[in-house]
Amino acid sequence: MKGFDKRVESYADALAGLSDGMTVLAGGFGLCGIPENLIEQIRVMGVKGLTVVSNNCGVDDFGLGVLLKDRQIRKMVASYVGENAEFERQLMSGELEVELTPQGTLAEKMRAGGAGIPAFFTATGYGTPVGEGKEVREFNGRPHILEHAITGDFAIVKGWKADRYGNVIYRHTAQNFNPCVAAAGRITVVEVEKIVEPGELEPSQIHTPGIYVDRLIVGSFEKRIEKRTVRTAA
Amino acid sequence: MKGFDKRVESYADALAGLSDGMTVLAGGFGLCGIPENLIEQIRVMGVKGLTVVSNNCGVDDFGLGVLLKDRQIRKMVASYVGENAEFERQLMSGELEVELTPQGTLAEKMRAGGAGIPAFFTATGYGTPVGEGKEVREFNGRPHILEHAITGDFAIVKGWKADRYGNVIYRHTAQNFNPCVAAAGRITVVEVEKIVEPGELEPSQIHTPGIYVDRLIVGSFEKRIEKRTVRTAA
Amino acid sequence: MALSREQMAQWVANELKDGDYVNLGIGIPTLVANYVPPGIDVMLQSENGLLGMGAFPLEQDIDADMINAGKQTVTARAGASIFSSAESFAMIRGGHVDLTVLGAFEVDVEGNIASWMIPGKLVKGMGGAMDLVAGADNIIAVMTHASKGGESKLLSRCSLPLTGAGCIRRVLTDLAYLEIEDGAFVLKARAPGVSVEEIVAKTAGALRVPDEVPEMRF
Amino acid sequence: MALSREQMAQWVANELKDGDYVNLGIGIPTLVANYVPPGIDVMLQSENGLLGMGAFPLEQDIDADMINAGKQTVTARAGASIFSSAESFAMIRGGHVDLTVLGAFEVDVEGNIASWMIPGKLVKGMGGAMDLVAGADNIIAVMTHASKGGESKLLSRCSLPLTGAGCIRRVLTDLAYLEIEDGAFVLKARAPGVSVEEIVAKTAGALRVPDEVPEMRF
Repeated sequence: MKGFDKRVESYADALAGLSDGMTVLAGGFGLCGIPENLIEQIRVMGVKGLTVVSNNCGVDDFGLGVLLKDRQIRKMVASYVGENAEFERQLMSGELEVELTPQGTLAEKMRAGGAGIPAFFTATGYGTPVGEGKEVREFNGRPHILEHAITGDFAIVKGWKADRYGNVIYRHTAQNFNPCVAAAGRITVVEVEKIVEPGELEPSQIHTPGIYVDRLIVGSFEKRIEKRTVRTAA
Repeated sequence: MKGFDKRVESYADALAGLSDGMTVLAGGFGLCGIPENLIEQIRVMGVKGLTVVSNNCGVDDFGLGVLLKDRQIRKMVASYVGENAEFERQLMSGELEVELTPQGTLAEKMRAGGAGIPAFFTATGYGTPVGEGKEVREFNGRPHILEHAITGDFAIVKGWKADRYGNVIYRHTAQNFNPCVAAAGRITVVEVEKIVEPGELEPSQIHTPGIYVDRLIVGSFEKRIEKRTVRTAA
Repeated sequence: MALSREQMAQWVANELKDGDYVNLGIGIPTLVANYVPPGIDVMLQSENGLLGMGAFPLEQDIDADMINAGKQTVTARAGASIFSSAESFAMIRGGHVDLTVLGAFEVDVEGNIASWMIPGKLVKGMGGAMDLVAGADNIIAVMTHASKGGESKLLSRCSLPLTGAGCIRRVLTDLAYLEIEDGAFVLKARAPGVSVEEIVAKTAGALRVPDEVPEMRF
Repeated sequence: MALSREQMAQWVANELKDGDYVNLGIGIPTLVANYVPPGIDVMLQSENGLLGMGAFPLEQDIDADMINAGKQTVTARAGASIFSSAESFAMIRGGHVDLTVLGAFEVDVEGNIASWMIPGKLVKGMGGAMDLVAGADNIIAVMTHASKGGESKLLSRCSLPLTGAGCIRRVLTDLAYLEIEDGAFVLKARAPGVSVEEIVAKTAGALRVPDEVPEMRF
């Protein structure tokens, strides 16, 4: 009886079934809280033609940027894609399709995908290029646009601690998009820094309940810092 | 400088400004996690003609039931209103207007109200009395109905611990509707069992961030149990 | 002979798969938890915000802040998580719950279900039932096949206000297990000692009877 | 003389009220945090999921898991909370943030703002700007009044793709503070030593000039 033990043996097992043309949702904000090793595994697998939904697209040599370099991504859905020269090149050359989505709308689209809400109205993006071609309706005297949910074939998530049941907590601002992504994957794969014993996580303090998690693995993380800003002791 | 100190001195202060005809959102599920003392304060104030949005309506002599008895409630929006004889009487006699709303739709309507989503589509209630008169649209081959957000003039919430900044955590299943309600009030009032020192609550473990909370007070709670079920030691 | 409440629960329990997340409604569905087969672990979802409902507490462990959707005092099992009502129904509405078992007054050949309201009688509300039937992919409606007066509850069209439209594909009654396909009930199994003729007589909606209708075993 | 970046930040800081939750965009808005007046406490919201952004960390306290929306390493102050992106934008979209300060390329008399895209130049994305302008009740757009070539950025109609429509009512430039009312900019204050004539000359959109236009003080 495996029951609710979500642990898998290897990164190959973690992403078994991922194939060309699939949609992958990825957690993280900039390089913070990104599923580093799952991204690397996608690189190793060499799957192509992916649609990737993630707030950002990494940097040239780290995070999702490595999948761009290997031309594994056909389409990117993101709110901000700076800090990436290869990205620029592929976008300008038309090799890469990009759907820019406001950050909050992106988070809400995935939250809706996980929550079985197929579409919702938001004021965000009305009157802008984002609103073009979308249904407009007035609520409380203000125009809103209709936005649709996003779900993915795979969701790749970076957690801090988890138990074998797949209950996950995130550390500090490495939480960001991860819980939204976790809920919206058909197959949700979480990599964490540490797997703790059942009972160690207080039930009411779990960020992502195990029901959303299909596979769980422990990794080690570089956690690259994009902008190192410090103060000096006063 | 009061800054972010949300504490008020008395229950009178906590509900100052609540007046006849207002909409009040109340947390709790059955009698679990209900804002007992804030409800009692509404009774004491004697405001009338309230619209109350709450999953349940208490029992005859406890919780929101006491406001029914005093005929302070004009309209009730809830998913389940059993266990209450006075409720039955007023409903049958037409004294009380009731808008029955599916439990998940009720939670989502308040979540939407707090999140600035004016309306969303859901499959829940399609083809039932709940769906009557509502816009129907098909998504993924399945009919959905359009549901609108709920917000309130006041939200009354029961938390466990809070800090003076209004950051709140809930205990066990006394969480239930409380975070949804807290986010959807124009004025959100939280009563808790304990106010802890700043820094005692881990930032990433806070259920309701202080930005949603306007007033905070410590109360003592009866915590009546509706259905006492036990097992005997094996 | 018609199935007892316990046998109905036992039959449903045999449908459970290891690792299933399950929501059990009030009544017979609740009893299912008592018959989970050995070697199978399931996690019970309680829509007030508890995934991993455990046993009732010992007297000394009763906690007013730990209840289930039936408002009974309960405990949380290993691996449990607790969350808001919005999150709980995100889980349900989003189709993450593998199996929902709930009672019904009527079901019909279109997969409609009526389970919450009898006009003229007092209406207490639908609670989470409408969300559950709209959200779970896999629902088993558990009910008596006919009223005490012998009137069928398996209809060509529900007469009571619906809980959900077109969402039921599996029905367990005290007489039979049926699936709904292409506008008809399909008789898949019968209760021990119950004849196909009795089931046919007590099924008002279109019914397809295969050549072989196995008898349930307990 | 035109305001310096620091003076612009300082002016905005004086608009802060004790207990405000504030979102500061990249650039000059970020500097506002340095000029919060004494006796005033504000809580900074960073849209990646941090309410209560503190100072930059000491070298030895740098933590890759603690960043702000500009991807800078930061700390959390007393009273901070940390949450998901969905929750963060629920807060923003739901109008719970009291004040949003952000840069702009152009604003116009209808309250439209363009701040994220210059066609022909590489588009890096709108990030959270569209959500912020649509969500906050109170927004201050901070910008230079005219381009280096002298072309006004306060227009009758934005020429660049919009970030938000009809959402800006307050604009601080290096020359003036203006409010947008009934399809016109209203000149509320001018930078020290800047003449009304210069502001008129550099404002392309309809401009109403009251009899008295106070000079800002620093």
